[in-house]
Amino acid sequence: MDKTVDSLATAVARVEDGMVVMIGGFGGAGAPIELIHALIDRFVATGSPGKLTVVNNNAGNGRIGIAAMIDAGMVAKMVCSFPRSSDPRAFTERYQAGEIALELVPQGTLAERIRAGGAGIPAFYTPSSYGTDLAAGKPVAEFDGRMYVQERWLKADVALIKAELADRQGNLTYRKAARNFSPLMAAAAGFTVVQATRVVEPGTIDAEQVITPGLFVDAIVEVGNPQQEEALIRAGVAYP
Amino acid sequence: MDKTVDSLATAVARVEDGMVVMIGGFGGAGAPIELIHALIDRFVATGSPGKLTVVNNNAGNGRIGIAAMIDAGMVAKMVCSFPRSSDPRAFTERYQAGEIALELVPQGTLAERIRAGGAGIPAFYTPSSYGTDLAAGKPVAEFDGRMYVQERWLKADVALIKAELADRQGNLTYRKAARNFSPLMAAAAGFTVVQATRVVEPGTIDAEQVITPGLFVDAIVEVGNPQQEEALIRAGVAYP
Amino acid sequence: MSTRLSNAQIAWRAAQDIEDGAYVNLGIGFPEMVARFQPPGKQAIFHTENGILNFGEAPPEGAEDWDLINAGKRAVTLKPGAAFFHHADSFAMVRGGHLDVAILGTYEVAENGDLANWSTGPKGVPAVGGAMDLVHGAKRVAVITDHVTKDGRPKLVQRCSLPLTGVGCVTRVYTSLAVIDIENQRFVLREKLPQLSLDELQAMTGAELVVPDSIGELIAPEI
Amino acid sequence: MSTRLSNAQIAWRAAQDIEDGAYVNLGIGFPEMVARFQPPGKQAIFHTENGILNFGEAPPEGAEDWDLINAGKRAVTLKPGAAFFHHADSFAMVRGGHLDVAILGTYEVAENGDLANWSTGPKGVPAVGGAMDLVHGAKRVAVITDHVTKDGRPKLVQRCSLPLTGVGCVTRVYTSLAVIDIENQRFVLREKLPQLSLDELQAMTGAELVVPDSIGELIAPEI
Repeated sequence: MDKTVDSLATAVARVEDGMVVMIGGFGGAGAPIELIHALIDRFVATGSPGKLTVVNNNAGNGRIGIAAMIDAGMVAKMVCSFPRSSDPRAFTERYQAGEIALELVPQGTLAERIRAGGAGIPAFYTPSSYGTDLAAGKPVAEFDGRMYVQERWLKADVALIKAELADRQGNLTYRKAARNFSPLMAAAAGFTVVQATRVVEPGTIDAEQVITPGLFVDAIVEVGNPQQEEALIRAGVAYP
Repeated sequence: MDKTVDSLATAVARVEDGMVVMIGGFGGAGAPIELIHALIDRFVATGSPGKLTVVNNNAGNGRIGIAAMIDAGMVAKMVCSFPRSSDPRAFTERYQAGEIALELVPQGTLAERIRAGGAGIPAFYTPSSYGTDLAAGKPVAEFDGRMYVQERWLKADVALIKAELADRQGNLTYRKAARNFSPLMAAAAGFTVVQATRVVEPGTIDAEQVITPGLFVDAIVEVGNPQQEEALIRAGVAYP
Repeated sequence: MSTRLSNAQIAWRAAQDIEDGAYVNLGIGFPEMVARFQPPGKQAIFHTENGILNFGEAPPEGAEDWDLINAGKRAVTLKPGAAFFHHADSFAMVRGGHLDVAILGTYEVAENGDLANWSTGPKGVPAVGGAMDLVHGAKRVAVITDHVTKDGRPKLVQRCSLPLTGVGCVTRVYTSLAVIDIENQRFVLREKLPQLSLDELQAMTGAELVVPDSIGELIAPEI
Repeated sequence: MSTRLSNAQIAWRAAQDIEDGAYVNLGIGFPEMVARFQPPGKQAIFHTENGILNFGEAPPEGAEDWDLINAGKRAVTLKPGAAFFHHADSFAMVRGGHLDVAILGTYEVAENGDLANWSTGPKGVPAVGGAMDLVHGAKRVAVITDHVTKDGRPKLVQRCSLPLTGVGCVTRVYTSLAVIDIENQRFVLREKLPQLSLDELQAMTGAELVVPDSIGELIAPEI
């Protein structure tokens, strides 16, 4: 079994119009820039995949990555906790023009909803957001004298994530805080695409040190010297 | 900050009559035999701690570990998924005599309830046990056309677990399949006690390879050459 | 030719349907035997509830590491690409539908897909383990079983009489006499022993068999 | 002597209450300053939502590793004993009550413990981040803030007028003028600037201050 593919274009080929796409990363750490840009390349060339729902903690920054997807007009909706990081111009413009929808989710609830999606838990209760506008319309319940909000799982058609090492079976490690949402998204998506800085043979990663086991991974492409979102933003890079 | 203590007796001193105690391990892998036996020593000497509720996947085997706790008369109730492993005599006798209570929980639900206890999730829905006797009396709900059972979190006063490495701040690694329930129990207990095969200085365990972060750990005792439950059972050892 | 398949032959037949690269959980006991019969070139990856993916055969006696065991508490080994994880992550894999196949033993299986494999009734100490999770844990939940009990009563029934493990969860049954799918709450015959007549098979089955125009011959090698 | 504490002095005061070995989350922005004022011998361990425990100061400019950042997306460093984990584990720490202290900034805080610190109203793009989780995430949830807004209106109020972050969650408020506990849905004065009269303080506070027999003097070093 070898889950590696030989091009970024092949890796992202499963993303189609209207899909829900989870994209790993928090700030620049873990953003799979090359996978995102491969998706933009296809959209620019063919007009597809468009009308995407994108799940990420933020809503794009600068003129690369998710911001560039938004600028390209591929994104119909963002599901995120903080669409107002540094230079969120791309999202802000579209949002204020009514051209993009927003589902705002508290960060811990977003993480837990994605975790629940991967774990087969259709709903759970959390204290987060109880009594606030973000709980409006959601069922609430009392447990042990305290009030909680019922939240639903969140799943995706495809996840795009960035790993440090990947073996050919899909076992993954991450680099420092680039881990963030990616192990959760890998489990919550029907098809998980990984860009890995290095692809290794099975057995290279110690079984104790695997963070994402291979059964959550469907396609791997090696991107040997990946771009770092934060560095690109600071350099003022725009894509395409 | 140094969470190490210098004796097994000190490590288990927080366990009191009537408490809920989670004990790590699945089969012999991960069973904190020395911590359990230290608890038995205190009970034999002082008559306390008794009337305990013990949470573990099984209900003790042979004449050591949890089985020896049951034989000593310290356990009022077991919460477990499989109280019928090899040589479950201790539990079976007490159970059939009506001297010990049993809360039988499907294994995945047990794991998820403990995980929920540590994660501040008071209740969640699972498909497991829907339509069976083990769902009797529990709320059910339909999500996306499928029926689910509502399950509650499970917490403990104290957790007793076995780690491979522990640094003085409580960061832990485990050995192979000895990991099992222990990271979950460490998070779900008010006070978590660890027996570690080796105590090391903070910084020795790579931040990428910490399985249980130190904030879940309260007391650590080094047990350099720990006994293996399965080996003890096969050797016919009885404790005390 | 025997009038029924041996356990090993039933396990062999079940193993033939496992795709290369499939993630598989084998129930404790008889189902563990399926791992021995993977066809050449079709390498499955085995999951065990207690937190290992991609484990292999038992080590030689005396070489056991009792921290490296499967859900049946038997010593195992690791294959290249193995991973350890904790119990909540392990059952996230199960409950989240990430396994391709779960193969379980059973006391009874009903034409509506209900499974009873954890309890033979109120006597004794009840024990469920991971059975109630596994039945909701795979894209395909298959059962391997003798077609009838030791005293000749059908194990394939209209409705289970024993306490249920799961509702409507089984998709395929491999027995000592036949391969049967469960579709639209009916037993649909796919293969049967060639020497067995349809009437004979129906007589040993506790619910009506739907028989399509074309059914296969269930032939297993001598093992 | 100034008539109010500077932000650094408010952060200093909040830092004095953090016990040695405490697990602490500091909100993005102003609260991050608290880390600079840990008293000697009282070493806290800092948690950041994006999956690090025991991170340290920012690296020198030019030495940043942008895979090693905090929730405010600022580059940080690791201390010995650090650990990485994913977002669900990180918020399990938060939601599960495993942090000893969370210190947050605010727009308004009410005498019933309600906090409003995420939205100034319907205009603009709403963004919440981890605020709604953190307010339920620690044994002690403290707020650091100027006592009044830039145009002189009280930030400590009877009931919040802005969208809530959390209900009844705040236990202590460190302001530029006072230290105030929230107990039984009332503001209870603990310390105030010595040069400030009770009447003056009450006039700048939007709800009644409960004044115990003994209150302390709020004195911070020049920073």
